[in-house]
Amino acid sequence: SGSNTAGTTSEKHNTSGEKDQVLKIGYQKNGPLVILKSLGTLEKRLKTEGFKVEWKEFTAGPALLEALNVGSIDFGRTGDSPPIFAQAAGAPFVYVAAGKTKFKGSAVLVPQNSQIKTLKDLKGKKIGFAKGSSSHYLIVKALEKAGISYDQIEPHFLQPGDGRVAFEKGNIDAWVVWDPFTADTELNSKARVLVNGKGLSTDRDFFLANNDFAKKHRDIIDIVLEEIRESSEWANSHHKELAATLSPLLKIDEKSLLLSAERREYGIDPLTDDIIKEQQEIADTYVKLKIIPKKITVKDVVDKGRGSE
Amino acid sequence: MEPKNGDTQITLRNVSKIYNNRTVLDGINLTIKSGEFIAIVGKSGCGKSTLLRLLAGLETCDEGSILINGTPLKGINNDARIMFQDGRLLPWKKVIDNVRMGLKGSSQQDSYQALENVDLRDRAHEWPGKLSGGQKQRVALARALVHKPGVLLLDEPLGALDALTRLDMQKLIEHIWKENRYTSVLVTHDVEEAVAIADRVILIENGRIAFNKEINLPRPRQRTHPVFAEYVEEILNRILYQKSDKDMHLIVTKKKKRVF
Amino acid sequence: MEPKNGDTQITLRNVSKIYNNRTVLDGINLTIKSGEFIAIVGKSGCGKSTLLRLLAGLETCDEGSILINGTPLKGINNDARIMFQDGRLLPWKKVIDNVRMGLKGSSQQDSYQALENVDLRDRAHEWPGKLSGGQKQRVALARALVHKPGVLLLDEPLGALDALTRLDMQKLIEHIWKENRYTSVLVTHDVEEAVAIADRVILIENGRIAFNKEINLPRPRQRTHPVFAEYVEEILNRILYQKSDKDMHLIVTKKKKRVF
Amino acid sequence: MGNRSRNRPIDLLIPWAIPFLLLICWQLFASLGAIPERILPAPLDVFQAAIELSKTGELKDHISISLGRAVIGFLIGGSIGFVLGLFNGVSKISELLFDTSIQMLRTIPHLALIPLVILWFGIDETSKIFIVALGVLFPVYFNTYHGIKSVDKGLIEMGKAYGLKGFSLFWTIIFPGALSSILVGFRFSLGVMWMTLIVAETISAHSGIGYMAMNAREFMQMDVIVLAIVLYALFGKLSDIIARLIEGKWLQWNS
Amino acid sequence: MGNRSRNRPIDLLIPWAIPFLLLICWQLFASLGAIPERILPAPLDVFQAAIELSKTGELKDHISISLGRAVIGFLIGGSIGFVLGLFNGVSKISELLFDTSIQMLRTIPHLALIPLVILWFGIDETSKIFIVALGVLFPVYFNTYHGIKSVDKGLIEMGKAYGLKGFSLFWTIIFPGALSSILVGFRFSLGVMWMTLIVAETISAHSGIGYMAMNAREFMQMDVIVLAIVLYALFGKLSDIIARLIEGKWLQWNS
Ligand SMILES: Nc1ncnc2c1ncn2[C@@H]1O[C@H](COP(=O)(O)OP(=O)(O)OP(=O)(O)O)[C@@H](O)[C@H]1O
Ligand SMILES: Nc1ncnc2c1ncn2[C@@H]1O[C@H](COP(=O)(O)OP(=O)(O)OP(=O)(O)O)[C@@H](O)[C@H]1O
Ligand SMILES: [Mg+2]
Ligand SMILES: [Mg+2]
Repeated sequence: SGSNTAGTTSEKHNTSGEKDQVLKIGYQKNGPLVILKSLGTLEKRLKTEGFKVEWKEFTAGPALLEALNVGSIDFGRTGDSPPIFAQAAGAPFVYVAAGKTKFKGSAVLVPQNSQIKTLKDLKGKKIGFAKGSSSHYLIVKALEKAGISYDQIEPHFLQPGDGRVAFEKGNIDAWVVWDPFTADTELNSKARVLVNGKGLSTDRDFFLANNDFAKKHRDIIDIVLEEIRESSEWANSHHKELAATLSPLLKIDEKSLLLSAERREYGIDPLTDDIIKEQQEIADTYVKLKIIPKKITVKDVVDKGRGSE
Repeated sequence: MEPKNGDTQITLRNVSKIYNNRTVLDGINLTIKSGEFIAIVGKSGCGKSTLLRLLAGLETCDEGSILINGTPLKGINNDARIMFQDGRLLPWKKVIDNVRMGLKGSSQQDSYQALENVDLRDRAHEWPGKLSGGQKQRVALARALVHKPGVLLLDEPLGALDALTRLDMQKLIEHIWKENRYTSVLVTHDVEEAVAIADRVILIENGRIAFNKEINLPRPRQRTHPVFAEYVEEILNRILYQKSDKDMHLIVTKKKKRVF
Repeated sequence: MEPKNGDTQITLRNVSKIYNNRTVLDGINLTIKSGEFIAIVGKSGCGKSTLLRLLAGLETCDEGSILINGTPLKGINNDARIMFQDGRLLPWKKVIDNVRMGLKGSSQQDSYQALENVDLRDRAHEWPGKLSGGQKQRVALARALVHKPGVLLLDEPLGALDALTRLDMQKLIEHIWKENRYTSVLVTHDVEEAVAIADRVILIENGRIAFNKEINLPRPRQRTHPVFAEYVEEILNRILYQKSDKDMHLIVTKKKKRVF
Repeated sequence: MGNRSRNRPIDLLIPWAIPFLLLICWQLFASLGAIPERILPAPLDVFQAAIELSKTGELKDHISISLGRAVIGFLIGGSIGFVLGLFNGVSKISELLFDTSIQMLRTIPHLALIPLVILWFGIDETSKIFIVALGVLFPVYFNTYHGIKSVDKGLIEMGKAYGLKGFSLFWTIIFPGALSSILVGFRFSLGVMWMTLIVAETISAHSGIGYMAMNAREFMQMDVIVLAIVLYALFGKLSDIIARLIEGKWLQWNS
Repeated sequence: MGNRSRNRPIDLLIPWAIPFLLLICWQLFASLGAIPERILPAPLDVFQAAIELSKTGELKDHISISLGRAVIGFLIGGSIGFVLGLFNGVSKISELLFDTSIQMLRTIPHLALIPLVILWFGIDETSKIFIVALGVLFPVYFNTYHGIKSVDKGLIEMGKAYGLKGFSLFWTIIFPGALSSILVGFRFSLGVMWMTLIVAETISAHSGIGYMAMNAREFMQMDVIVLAIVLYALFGKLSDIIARLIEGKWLQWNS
């Protein structure tokens, strides 16, 4: 796909001497990169390579990819769906690594005293989720498993914050969302997990890089991935500390964060064929649902050197 | 409230009006009998318009009070209609609608007749903005006259009119007043006009009533009548050569500073 | 461009002005000599203001042309200053700033002197909105006179003034004209005023010049002079009792319809 | 302004010169490859997208649903804004009581209000209409209020002196005097009406051009985004034409 | 309006009666448990949140960063809007050429523009300032244009007849005549300035009250959302006070 736009900033800096090079990383507040950011180890590592790190915060995956598309950032992480849309739109990026599965934290929630006991009861109900998010895929899979067609529910597209209000107000009968929102809702809002992602979706993160940057600075990306791996190890072994660091950032109580940390493993997986196949399945589902207009091949945008690792 | 005709007596008791330390009216005492026609003359800026605005209830007295048939006036004087010095036609209403404005249940005919009276029947359906200065003034006059108020207040209604039209309008005002006998106050700079129409001519000077002249002439008044000319001369002299020494002094010193 | 004084001759050649099918001026031919003082009289709505606006270049002739020293006038007449019938003071400028408006490099003193001349020196720093009708008119007059234009156009400059102030202002206008000798056109309803100031009095009737009277009186003119009274009477009679039979007829038929 | 110039056909065309020129340049640059299609699609591509969306009837649905929301929201918000502006313009007490509160509410972005709107009105049509109404309310309020405040005091005084009171005073003098300003508010709010729809249609919407735009943004369909922008622009012009027609009719005396 | 009434101390208090009453009711209902705290926190909780955010200096940072963006955007957008309004108000040709284009641009929601804005200006400060400037531009343009159009024709004529031309005509007559309307645009755009910030600060921001609000919305921190709303309201009032002071100074003749 199109690679005619340069990773503007970094390229500019390339020509003007090593010292000035900048790595722009897009992150979301509730992702693994925020851990790396708060540990501050990456900056130290890259300084020796003559790179400065600029962290750019995004509220949502699509917004992050928007920036990746025009070359405003070089590297970032999102959930599983945004890269599919971006590929459909022809954005110049590559997958460089996958995160660990986090299906335990993604769930279909219903109020504690709800009449909905099984997936089958979702028929005809109002279900809230963010359009084109991992939750969207999860609910499609869940309905598939229960033998309900997508037309038999009443979907309501809501971003997590709005969905929470609608859920608590009873405007929707069920809500599909991811951690730490799941944990927070479970613990604080009398919600019950109807089903989580187990057996339905692996719900991985993906690490993405600008096409040109990935080609030019293979070594830098290696360093970043390594740092992510290390920070993930720290996170996996320091749940309490992690919750304490994130709590003021996300303004979510430590209990919920602890719960979500405990049912999730941080880390990096190489882009194996299985993972790529999973991702392809998601893409095909979106084609079927007419969320993206044409079929795409995920393999095309996997960073070649890494895909076979 | 239907205005009552010809039975409104106005009494000003020690009325003063002060604008930012400038005493414009200074203890005016005056009784206007029911159905009387009064003309007010005086130098530019002496407080004639202010007096009319007080009578219409558009300003409040700073001292003293105005009694309408014995009751003190508070707020707008609903029984009065005032023709403003600056016309104040509504630019967004056609001429005829300006005349009709505020008329209750009155027939169309009345307002067309009023326009006819001021010779502007054929301009009824034009915008006021397209009229000449004198035409605007006549529309405002028609608007004031079409109401049948208890008190009619006219602030230089004929200032922008030529001699011929002016005579016609004077006759019109007198005629309508005779028919309805409302208490009327006319501010004018034309002493002849004052003598031709009014029962009494009042001169305001330094915020006070300096001169108060009853006109004892039969109506319709003939301008050629020798007594008419006498009245005019007397009043004009009083205005032009102010009797008070203090004023005389003031004027002389002021004039010294002028270039001519 | 510095206005040139006293050397502007104006020629109107067959000038017509039509507003929506209403012919207001109908083939006017007139020459105003350089430095001449002309007074224009006529019935309300006869086209006096329109004529002045044409001379100022604020309207364009529908037919004919206006020549200033032989060159046809196009657009605004930069050499002329007009005093509008409706004053047109800027409400957001203090009185003195209104007078000063448009003066280039002229000293403060000039505009204060102009205010002094119209007896309003002490109101220099007030808003125009706080002035009485006649005071506003005098400010507008001061503003027109403080410029030294080639052509001075005055549209009823004294309509809202009392007899005394009016005399003063007439003297002022004449005085300043004498000093600067600009070509002047004065629209007025007061025939005495016209005769007192003007070299020539012109009557407009039915869109044409119906009457054109040279006033051969020495200046300063004495109102008590018997010839003065003769002039006034002649012009007044011409206005009041229009000679043309056609007009006579019109007026009579119109009057029939009136209520009085 | 006014009718005279509008009759000259050239004057009807000139205003479109700039949009048209831009369009041509844009197409030219795109055809020459100076603007990568992925980032900013060429006008013809946008046109193509429009045709495709029209074929399926999708575009018509989006527009008609948005139009419904827009009009209802406009009517509600416009009426409230007008009435508030009127009361605060006419009555000192009302002004003292309410003006500060309204000035405070005005600054609150709709995006920040969404959680509260969902809380109060749920996720259905009501909340969408509420947001449009809220957006429309303020410009109408503001210009009505200001228009009434700046009506010539002399004319109001005259009206009172001629026995006009209450409604007749309002209808004869205050309203016509304020009308030109009120119509400015009306014109402005017609634009705001379309603008707020996009926020409104982020609340669990399945259709509407705001939804279309935000959906396209999420899926990075630049052609649809640009199409939405073009649609908004056309709606803007349309609203403006309507507003000007009304102005032309009501403000004849001023021409 | 005007100075007379502003001197009475009671008149300074009355406008706050309604916001204050609402506050008390809200606190009351919340204390009584009628409003679940998770959904709509009580005023005291919001106050608490404010205190906490102030302690860390976070709130001050958010506000000062937003203020910087707001002011720069306002200056740029306001100037452009003013100049455009001025030219289109004064010159027929300019009006014919540009007015339609501006009316069309006006309706385009900023949210829909974000992809293009990122394309043109990246994700840094420039793009945020651009959006604020764009938001401020239109009300200023609109009211300037309308104000100039509705200046008394008689006064302009008078000015021309007295030899005023070009700049001096503008400065002496057109500008003061349009000023009251221009100030309305100014007031309105001060509100819009804050409103658009929230959209601007959805573009990769780390700070600013718009960011604070949207971040809180994402994580459903209702107390912070409400705090942001209250801040917006206070800013709105503050802007209004500034605008009114300027109005009071410049429009003295009108009081
Ligand atoms: N803009 C206009 N549009 C249409 N008709 C107009 C316009 N201006 C003036 N008229 C008409 O032209 C005629 C002459 O008007 P003009 O103002 O010149 O009269 P005038 O002689 O100055 O009268 P007055 O003594 O009352 O001021 C009037 O009948 C008036 O209604
Ligand atoms: N609203 C006001 N504020 C301050 N001063 C005012 C106000 N209205 C009138 N004045 C002053 O009061 C005095 C009397 O004004 P008024 O209008 O009554 O005069 P007038 O006798 O009608 O004069 P004219 O014949 O010139 O119309 C004037 O000096 C005027 O400047
Ligand atoms: Mg007066
Ligand atoms: Mg005239």
